[in-house]
Amino acid sequence: MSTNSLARTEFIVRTIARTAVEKEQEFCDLDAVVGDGDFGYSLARGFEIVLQDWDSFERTDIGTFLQKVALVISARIGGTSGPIWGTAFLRAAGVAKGRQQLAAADAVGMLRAAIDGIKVRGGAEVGDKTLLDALVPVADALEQAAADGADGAAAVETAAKAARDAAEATSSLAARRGRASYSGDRSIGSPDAGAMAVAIMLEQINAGWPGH
Amino acid sequence: MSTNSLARTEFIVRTIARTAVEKEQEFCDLDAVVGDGDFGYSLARGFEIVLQDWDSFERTDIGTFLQKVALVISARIGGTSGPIWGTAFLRAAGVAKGRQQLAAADAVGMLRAAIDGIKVRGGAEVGDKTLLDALVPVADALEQAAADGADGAAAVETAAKAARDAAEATSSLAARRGRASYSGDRSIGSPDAGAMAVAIMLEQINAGWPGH
Amino acid sequence: MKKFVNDPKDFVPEMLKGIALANPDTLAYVPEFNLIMRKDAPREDKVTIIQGSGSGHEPAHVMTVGRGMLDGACPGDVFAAPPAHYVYETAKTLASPKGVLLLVNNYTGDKMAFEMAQELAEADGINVRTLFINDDVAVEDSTFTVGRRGVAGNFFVMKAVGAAAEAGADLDELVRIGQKVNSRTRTMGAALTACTPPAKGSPLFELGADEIEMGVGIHGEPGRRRAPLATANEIIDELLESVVRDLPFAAGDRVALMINGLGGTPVSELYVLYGRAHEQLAAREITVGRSYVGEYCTSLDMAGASVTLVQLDDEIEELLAAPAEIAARVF
Amino acid sequence: MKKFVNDPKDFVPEMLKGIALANPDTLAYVPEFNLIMRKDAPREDKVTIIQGSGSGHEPAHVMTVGRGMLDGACPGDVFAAPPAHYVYETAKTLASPKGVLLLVNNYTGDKMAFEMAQELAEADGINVRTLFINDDVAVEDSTFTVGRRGVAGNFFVMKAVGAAAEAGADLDELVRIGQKVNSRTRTMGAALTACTPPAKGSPLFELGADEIEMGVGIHGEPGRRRAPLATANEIIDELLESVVRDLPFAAGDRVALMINGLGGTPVSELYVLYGRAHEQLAAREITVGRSYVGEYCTSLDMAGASVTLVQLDDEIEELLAAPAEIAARVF
Ligand SMILES: Nc1ncnc2c1ncn2[C@@H]1O[C@H](COP(=O)(O)OP(=O)(O)O)[C@@H](O)[C@H]1O
Ligand SMILES: Nc1ncnc2c1ncn2[C@@H]1O[C@H](COP(=O)(O)OP(=O)(O)O)[C@@H](O)[C@H]1O
Ligand SMILES: [Mg+2]
Ligand SMILES: [Mg+2]
Ligand SMILES: [Mg+2]
Ligand SMILES: [Mg+2]
Repeated sequence: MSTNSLARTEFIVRTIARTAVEKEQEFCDLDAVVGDGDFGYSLARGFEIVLQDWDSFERTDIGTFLQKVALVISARIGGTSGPIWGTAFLRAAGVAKGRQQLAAADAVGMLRAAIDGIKVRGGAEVGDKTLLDALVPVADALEQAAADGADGAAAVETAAKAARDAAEATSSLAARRGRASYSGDRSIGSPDAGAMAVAIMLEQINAGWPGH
Repeated sequence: MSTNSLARTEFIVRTIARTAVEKEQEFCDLDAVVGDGDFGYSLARGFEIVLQDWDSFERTDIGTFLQKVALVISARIGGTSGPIWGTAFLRAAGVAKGRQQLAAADAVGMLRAAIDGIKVRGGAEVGDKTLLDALVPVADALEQAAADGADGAAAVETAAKAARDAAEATSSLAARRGRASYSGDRSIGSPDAGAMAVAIMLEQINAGWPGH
Repeated sequence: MKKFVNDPKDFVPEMLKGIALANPDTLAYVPEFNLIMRKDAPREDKVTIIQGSGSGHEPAHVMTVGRGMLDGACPGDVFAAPPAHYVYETAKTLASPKGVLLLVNNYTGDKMAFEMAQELAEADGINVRTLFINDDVAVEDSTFTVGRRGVAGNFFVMKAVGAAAEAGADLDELVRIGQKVNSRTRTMGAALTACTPPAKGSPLFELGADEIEMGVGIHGEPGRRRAPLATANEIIDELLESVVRDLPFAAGDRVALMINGLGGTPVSELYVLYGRAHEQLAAREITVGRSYVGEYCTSLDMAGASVTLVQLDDEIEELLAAPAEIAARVF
Repeated sequence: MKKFVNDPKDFVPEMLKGIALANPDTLAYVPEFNLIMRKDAPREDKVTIIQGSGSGHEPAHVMTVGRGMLDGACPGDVFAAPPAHYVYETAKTLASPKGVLLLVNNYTGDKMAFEMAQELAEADGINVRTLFINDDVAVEDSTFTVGRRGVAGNFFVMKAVGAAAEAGADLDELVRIGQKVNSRTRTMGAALTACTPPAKGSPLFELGADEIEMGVGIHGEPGRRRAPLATANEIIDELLESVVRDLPFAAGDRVALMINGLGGTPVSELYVLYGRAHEQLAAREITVGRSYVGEYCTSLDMAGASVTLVQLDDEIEELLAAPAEIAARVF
């Protein structure tokens, strides 16, 4: 069973942040189809500060590190994404509080906590065409991989595939939360921007994973 | 030598009025090149009232008739054209005051009076790229025709040709009066809207002239 | 993109700086959290009123800070709710012993940011109440949607609670008044063109040369239907009919009537719409007690307009008539 | 054409009707000559102030009728001076024993109409004076042109003489004040897009996607040059430089600074321009005493803006600061 050190957490967070900054335009375009086209812009304005302040974050334990990242996200990202992503990181930080090492099960627990936080914060459920529709399949895939005794690299690869499939499947859904919900049935036919971002970030994590 | 009765004056005024109404769009387009595109609109709003009120104008003599027309023009046409055309008709009316019949020389006198009125009102001279650049050649042509003893039909035909040539020649001038003057040298290359209107009106008068 | 813009990332801060420079006697600017505030806020004898929301709706809300309206506005970027942190810092900076009222247009992002800010501020011992505004009749309310949007009608809530707060009303009273005004206010808008956010640089949605969007949201969200381009009278009649039916407004009612421009429509056209709406209301025996024609809540450079009706009573009419001094003025 | 318009021929009368309906207590509408007038005009104790000009520049001038500004405005159709007859009838209707002041933006059509009207009114024994406004620095004055145009700076002349008239100044005094303000006022504008007159139905001139017109007139007349699209700072810097150089304005001056929207530009962008202009003036040691940001004199739906500077002295500043009550208000 693989363990997640602070270094591994840093790698994951940095990959998420870099992807948000590099794919700003692509994420905006995804949001423009039925949303208001600012999703990439909002994410990038927060995650570029995460990268900029990277060395200054306290790293006494994994939870503290994630909490510092969560604060930057909450403070700097506007729109729907600020509270959603900020809450997600904060809840994950809570699970990792005081920990120096994390088992695969802990990683799943952190993701589940993040998902619950998102649900409480935004009132959305799976099927409402939000990033939850990609995150929940990722959590399921990681849990299954842990149960199967897969190593980290294998687990991440399955998770990335699950995220991509699930994100693309949101095309068939009608949005019921967020700005896209005003489009009603007009939102059917294009994938959710948030879910696609989750898939692309997981693919980047998978691509950079040590041992690939 | 031909004589101009009230009936002939009515024919000329009605042709001018009808042309203004029918060619509204064309006159606007001419004004849009370097002006503000409302010349046809302004003329039509006045001359349509002239046609509408046609039967009500007092006709004790030619001067009175023209004066009533001039009042409608002044009252209903805005922009530069209201004062210019109103003054022109008023001055022509002054020359025809109390008259039941007009000789060819009288017609030339009326046109010269109208031209003088326009010059005083707007401060323009020949060569400033205004309707004066068509009107003065028309007056010259009519005067020459009268001196040559030409009949009305022949005189009008020469006048129409002179107007057309002169109007088209305004293309080479830079506007120095009216809204087009702000374009400076940019106004070179397209004819003046007012001069073109004069030419088109004279062509219509020529086309409808009894005996053609 | 044909706009007066430098680096799009600086668009909102540069606008806010301009507002502060143009109103040196009355307003202050706190760049750290996009805050435009009254220079004399917070005041001990007056509940503090704060509104956030995304930018791009000016004069709402940064230009409606001043005596008789808001104490502060802390907008997010264009069409993005402010980070919760901005709202929290604003509430802390402007906290009054009489409490803080947060006005929030009902959108997912704004709602979450203001709820988080309220939690954080309450943890600091600040007395905070939040009021949601949702006057847009274009969106059907149901458990499967996020509910109706707050649009131009938010002006009336701001104006009424602003006047009451100035007169010394306490927080409970302001919540009562705000809820009452909101419950009697209805709006619907139509877009003739799409708007172009500076950071995007191209129109936010596609609208054909002969198409309009009936019921558009103030961020360009779709409304009830795409319709063929129609005359001014046809468009305003449909908007007014939707608004009147919704409350419903009825013969004998006295109302405030607002024709709000969405940013790219000249005020001349707004008065054409106003005249027709006024006459149509008269035909229904609805009396216009107060009239509002101009830009109150825009959608960047979108050509379009919305119509708002408020069912007046003596209390509301008096609050709307009270004086206010804000940056959105002409002399 | 994407506009709120019915029959284009009814555009101006429908707008005027809307203005009257929205301001029933203060304004009256006389359809026969497009007149919007104060209900209490003419007054025996006050010089009457009238402005005409074409429509399409709203709020100028029909929405600036009211206490402290105009007594009446009798516009022509869109971008067309009113018929002389409208001005004459307006002068007769509003004639005061203290006299009538006609404010005229310096355009060929307006000049002729007001001169004819003055002749006619004087023949009726009315004491009439005419004041020409020509603040646009884009046009070089010479004997071969019709001279400089009156643009957004006309607001300051209206405001100053309006305040002075309200305070009882006589006709000579108003002419002196108006000439002084005009002589100290300079404006230049830039167009990002062309405007579309309702009757024409298509843009009045061609402007490429990457082109702007520097020095544009308020009817879309060409200015100094076609320039490539530039940043907000580059555009306002060039406009400001032209304006400052012209008078010239110099270190130590105290000025009113106006950023005027041409109709299609949102107020958010105007404040971006304002902030930059204010800072650039400060760098030249020119102090902004009064600020004006919004729409004062538009060109239908044109996207663009103009910058106006007025060299203040105590007299002008006091007149500009005096109260006024006009239709162009937000509450
Ligand atoms: N209520 C919600 N709960 C969870 N996620 C949501 C919710 N509403 C929207 N989202 C996600 O947020 C994304 C849009 O984010 P963003 O562009 O920042 O929002 P907005 O511009 O509408 O404020 C959507 O693609 C969706 O994945
Ligand atoms: N000062 C002037 N004197 C005589 N004619 C003029 C003068 N200025 C303009 N014109 C004529 O008027 C025409 C434009 O008329 P119109 O469109 O009504 O004017 P505007 O829209 O500029 O007020 C020009 O084509 C020109 O022939
Ligand atoms: Mg978005
Ligand atoms: Mg014209
Ligand atoms: Mg947004
Ligand atoms: Mg014109």
